[in-house]
Amino acid sequence: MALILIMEDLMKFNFIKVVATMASFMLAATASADIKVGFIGSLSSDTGLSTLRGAEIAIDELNASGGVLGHQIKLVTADTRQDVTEGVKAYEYLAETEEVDFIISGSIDDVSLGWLPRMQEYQIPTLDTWTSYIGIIDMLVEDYDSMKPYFMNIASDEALATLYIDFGKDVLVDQMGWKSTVILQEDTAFGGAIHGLISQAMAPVAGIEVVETIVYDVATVDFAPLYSRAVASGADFIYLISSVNSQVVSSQYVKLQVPLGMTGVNVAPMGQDYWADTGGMGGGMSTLTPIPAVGMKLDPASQAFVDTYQAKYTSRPIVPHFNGFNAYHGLKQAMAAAEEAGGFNNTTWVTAMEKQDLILELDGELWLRYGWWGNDEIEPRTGRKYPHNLRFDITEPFDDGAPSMVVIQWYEDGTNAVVYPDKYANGKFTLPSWVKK
Amino acid sequence: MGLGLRWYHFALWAGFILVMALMPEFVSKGTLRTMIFANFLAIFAISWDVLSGRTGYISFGHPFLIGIGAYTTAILTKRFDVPVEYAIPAAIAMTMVGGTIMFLPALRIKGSYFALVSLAFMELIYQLVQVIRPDLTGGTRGMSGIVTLTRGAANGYYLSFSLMIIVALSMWLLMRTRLGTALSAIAMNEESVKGSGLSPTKLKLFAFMTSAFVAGLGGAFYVHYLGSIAPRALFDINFVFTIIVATLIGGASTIVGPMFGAFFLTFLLEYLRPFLPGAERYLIYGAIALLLYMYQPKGLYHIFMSQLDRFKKSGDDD
Amino acid sequence: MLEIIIQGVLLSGLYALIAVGFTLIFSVGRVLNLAYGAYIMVAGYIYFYFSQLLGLPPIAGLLLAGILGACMGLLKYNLIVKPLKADHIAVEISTLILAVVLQSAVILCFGNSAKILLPIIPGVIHIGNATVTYNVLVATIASWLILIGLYLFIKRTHVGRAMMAVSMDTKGASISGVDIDKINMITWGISGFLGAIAGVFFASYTQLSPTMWVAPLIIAIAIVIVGGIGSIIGTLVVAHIIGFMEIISVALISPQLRGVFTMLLIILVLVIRPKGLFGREEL
Amino acid sequence: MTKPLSIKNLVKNFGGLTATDDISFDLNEGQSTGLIGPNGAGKTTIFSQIMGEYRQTSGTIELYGTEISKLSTPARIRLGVSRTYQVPRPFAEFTVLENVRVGLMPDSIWKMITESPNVDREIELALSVGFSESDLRRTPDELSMGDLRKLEMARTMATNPRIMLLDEVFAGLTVGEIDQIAKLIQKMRSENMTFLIVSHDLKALEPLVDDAIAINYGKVIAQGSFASVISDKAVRTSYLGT
Repeated sequence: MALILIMEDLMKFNFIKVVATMASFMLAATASADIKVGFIGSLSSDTGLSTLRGAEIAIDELNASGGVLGHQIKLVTADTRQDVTEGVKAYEYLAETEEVDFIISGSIDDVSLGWLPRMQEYQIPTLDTWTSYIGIIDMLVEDYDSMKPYFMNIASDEALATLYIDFGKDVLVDQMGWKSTVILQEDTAFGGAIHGLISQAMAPVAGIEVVETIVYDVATVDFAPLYSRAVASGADFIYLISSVNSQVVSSQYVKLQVPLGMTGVNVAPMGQDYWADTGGMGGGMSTLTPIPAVGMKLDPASQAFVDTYQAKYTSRPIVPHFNGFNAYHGLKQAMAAAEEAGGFNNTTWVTAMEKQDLILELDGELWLRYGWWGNDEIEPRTGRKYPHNLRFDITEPFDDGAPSMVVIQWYEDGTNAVVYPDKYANGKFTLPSWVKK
Repeated sequence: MGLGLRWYHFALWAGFILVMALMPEFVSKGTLRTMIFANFLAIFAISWDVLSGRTGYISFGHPFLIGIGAYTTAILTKRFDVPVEYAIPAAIAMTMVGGTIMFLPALRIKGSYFALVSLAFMELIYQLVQVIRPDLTGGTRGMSGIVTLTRGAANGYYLSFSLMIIVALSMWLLMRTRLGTALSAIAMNEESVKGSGLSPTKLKLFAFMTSAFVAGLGGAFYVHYLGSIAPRALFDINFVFTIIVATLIGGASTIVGPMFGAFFLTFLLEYLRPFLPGAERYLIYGAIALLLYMYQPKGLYHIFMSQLDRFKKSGDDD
Repeated sequence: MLEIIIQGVLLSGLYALIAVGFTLIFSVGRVLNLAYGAYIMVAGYIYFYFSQLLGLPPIAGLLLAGILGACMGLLKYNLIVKPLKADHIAVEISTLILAVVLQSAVILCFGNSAKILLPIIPGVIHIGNATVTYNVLVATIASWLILIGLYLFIKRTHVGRAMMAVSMDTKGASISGVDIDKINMITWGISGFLGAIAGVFFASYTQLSPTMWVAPLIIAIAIVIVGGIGSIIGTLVVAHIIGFMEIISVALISPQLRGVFTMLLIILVLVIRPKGLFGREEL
Repeated sequence: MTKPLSIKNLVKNFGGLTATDDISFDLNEGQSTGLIGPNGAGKTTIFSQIMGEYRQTSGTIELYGTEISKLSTPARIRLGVSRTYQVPRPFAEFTVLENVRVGLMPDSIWKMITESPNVDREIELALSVGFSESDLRRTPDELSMGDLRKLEMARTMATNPRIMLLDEVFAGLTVGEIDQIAKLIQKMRSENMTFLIVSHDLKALEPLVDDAIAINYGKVIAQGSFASVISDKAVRTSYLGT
């Protein structure tokens, strides 16, 4: 008997607490009837901040012109720390605590892959602006129904690689006269994926022989032995694939004055802050980059976005990365789709989103395009489908869409320019001064 | 069995289970999701505590064990289509093999040295997972699209809570037997345990096996909850940090302590999120953990119990 | 072959410098300072702030980093180690927490993205096939000078001998009138200073990033464990074993397995010879 | 009739140092023997070898006719030998009763889990070495040196030995406490316990032993009745300094 009384006492005590907690949550949930947009990404990385700020500016502009569906838009953020588990928690937080209507993501590949099962579960419209992993587009091809709220408005890996092989043929082989390469690849998922695409296509199509592949650990401190090994391989140039510690790889290349040309996929030089980050130890570096890239001329709408950005934010990144543009334009498209569909219901919204098509012109020519591949449309050169992937164009004269990527180069004086393809080029591909031609 | 059980033990546990079981009725889904992570963290913390809190063999590499469990079941279900009901027991068995490997150095070394070897184990498996058979482990990217056992916050909550409470209750009962006393005795003076006629090797092996069992169980269900696995998120010094701090903040060498610590830390982190979305959160979180630990290394459980004692003493002058 | 030797010597010199401050604390205070890697990181950022952002001369930046590093060491000793005295495990755990806190603090102040320190002295020389930057050369020479200086300090000065006495037998030293607390303070100060200098060189070798503290910590742990507690000679020898192992694995075997050999070495040595290859020598 | 303990040609080298050098002696059932010698003579090393804490370099040790050199310490304890330590080694965070409980445990995980602690026996043992009821819940940091030695005795007795090796049981004790321990030893002698006792306090030792063995530099220098050993010339010069 005493036991029951005590239990009742305990229960009463806990009930009060539970009720209090419950009340506070209900208050939080019902406080506003705004449209809620959730940001998922790393709040302390340049990529994460680019997406976040792109979204913030788009939301400011939309709110100033009356919001969407008659409501103001509110942005909530969830930090992933570029950690897969934190990413899952962040997605759950946005979905279940904040109950957002739409999610915009500046997540890296692995983090997106981590939360994708949650996206499939909640069916919240989600726009990815950074990850370009083709495997996610494959998931859409295989299982459209559960993946359909997902959109990726950056050209996926394979399209990047295809155009890049053209660069190899047009510039590296025809212009530079290079015939063989040594691949220096970081041991990450990203590195593995790019390596697969380059090594299988580079040799047959562009006619460049891969002499050796050196895979290195991302915690590598000293690159001197790696560069020695690359030079010893006898190849004409180094093909670098680096994302995690690419400042180190680049700056050691400069510090050691490695006597061999180097190009490739190198993530750090894709941002305008690269020069400051390396303290100037980054000249001569070139890389493939999604667009709009540093050094690239911009259409008026995108230029206006950059101007607003620079007026609003003083901290790094000083210029948004490509995903900042994707977030800015993409979020506006997502809200326009919601307006057309009358909300974020995943069938009608998805249909409306699929129809969004923004063509940005410069000097009367198509310059950038934010549109989608049709669900059953086959891209002629790669021969495959790209549902919910950005509509890119990988053949000159790029009149159906923007190119999937451009190649940019940093010069030793700290300036940068696009060097490929010709339509977008405003500089030339050159070797650093210490490399003998 | 001489567990020294009293009626209020049953009452407290029953009350706790009842309140927790009713939780989905009262709190939001988001809070439930947070509780799921707290439940898993509690399982990991209990596993760590059985080994390190009890016997004093501090493991800085506990994700080594958790990761073996998680990877085994992930590989079996994803690559070989083994049903979960076989994959999870296999994962637990593999984790116990891993526990045996980790136990071998404990035959010869202890203290800081053992802690460092366990850290080396974690670093080693972190590097090996990426290099050896990436077609199976998914290499650096890890794996996603692993079968999940539940859908929805409430179901995930019930599953994780059931697991946690089963682990907690059985460990609680086990540690109330003389075995618990013997394991604690190892931390105090291994030589005297031997001098009392008990084989420390046998006891340590048991502690490692139990810890590995719980870690494997937790790791396996965790990966089937997350649906994805990546080496960088798992074999990470920050993960070690969370497990150890949860145990110590709550109170090592108790069962309620690690449970409480896990909930405290998880909720601290989640409740800071709306106010401090970025890196500040981890600064505050770490600073609170450090201050609490410096103030009372024995943890919140100890603070609570000593307050209770003082209250009792002033009450009946005993 | 020549380049392997050159690169091995250079990297090993840096590793020895990284490990020596950690060794000091382990032998005198008998605790593992798991925040040691965080010293290295914070010192790198301090140097970056003063010399690269504010434009002070490199030598001033280096000194400031060293002084602040010594202050961090003293603070840590007084605020964390002393209150938790006897309990080694508690010190290890709290220094681990501190490392994570410092990591968050750095992210907060400088962001997540990696930064490159300018070489303290720019330029390169070519020796055979190997290219050596003056920066690395200076780091290695400085590391050797510091190690020799430290060795002489411990052997020749009164304070150094007192440190040695404490490292061999705390109780004995205390009975013979050594002020243990003072010696500990000095040791933590010196260790902080050395860690900071090592941090600047390490960062100028690689990069600055909020997670960079794990790698040097593991190197320091490996060297101290394999070398045996508190032997400067042992530290130097093992730094070369590990440095050369890394260079050889990168140049000849597989760059991916760089860290695997180091971990295997730690485990093997601890299991087979728990006292380290060089046992417990004098400091 | 096998001897409880029979040591033959025991040698232990530590590096270049020979700690015990060809030591041989037997103990008889129910006999109490003093083991005397100056500091560093090798007394404690003999204990450690009997218990298996050090493995002897050569020689044999038999317990009731069983050669035990290859057995672990717990296995030797199961055969009926147990020791105390010169510096008591209690479990620092346990109460007196819990300390005794560890000694009483069977070396079987299954039995530890399934069987209840025998609290009555724990109390009986603790009281028998002279603890009072109020001491039972104290922890070692609240105990005097004398209490710690009593605790050491109780935990040793808890392993149910037939041979007890006592190492400096009187060091640091008050006269009253010495008396108490002596009475306890006498009581156990009357119950046919075999003792091997190391003590510097010869006066306290004398009434407790039948025989004595004197060692120096790891060698037996005299053996026989207590009186004959302490009057031996070699013993007097090496040990008593006269």
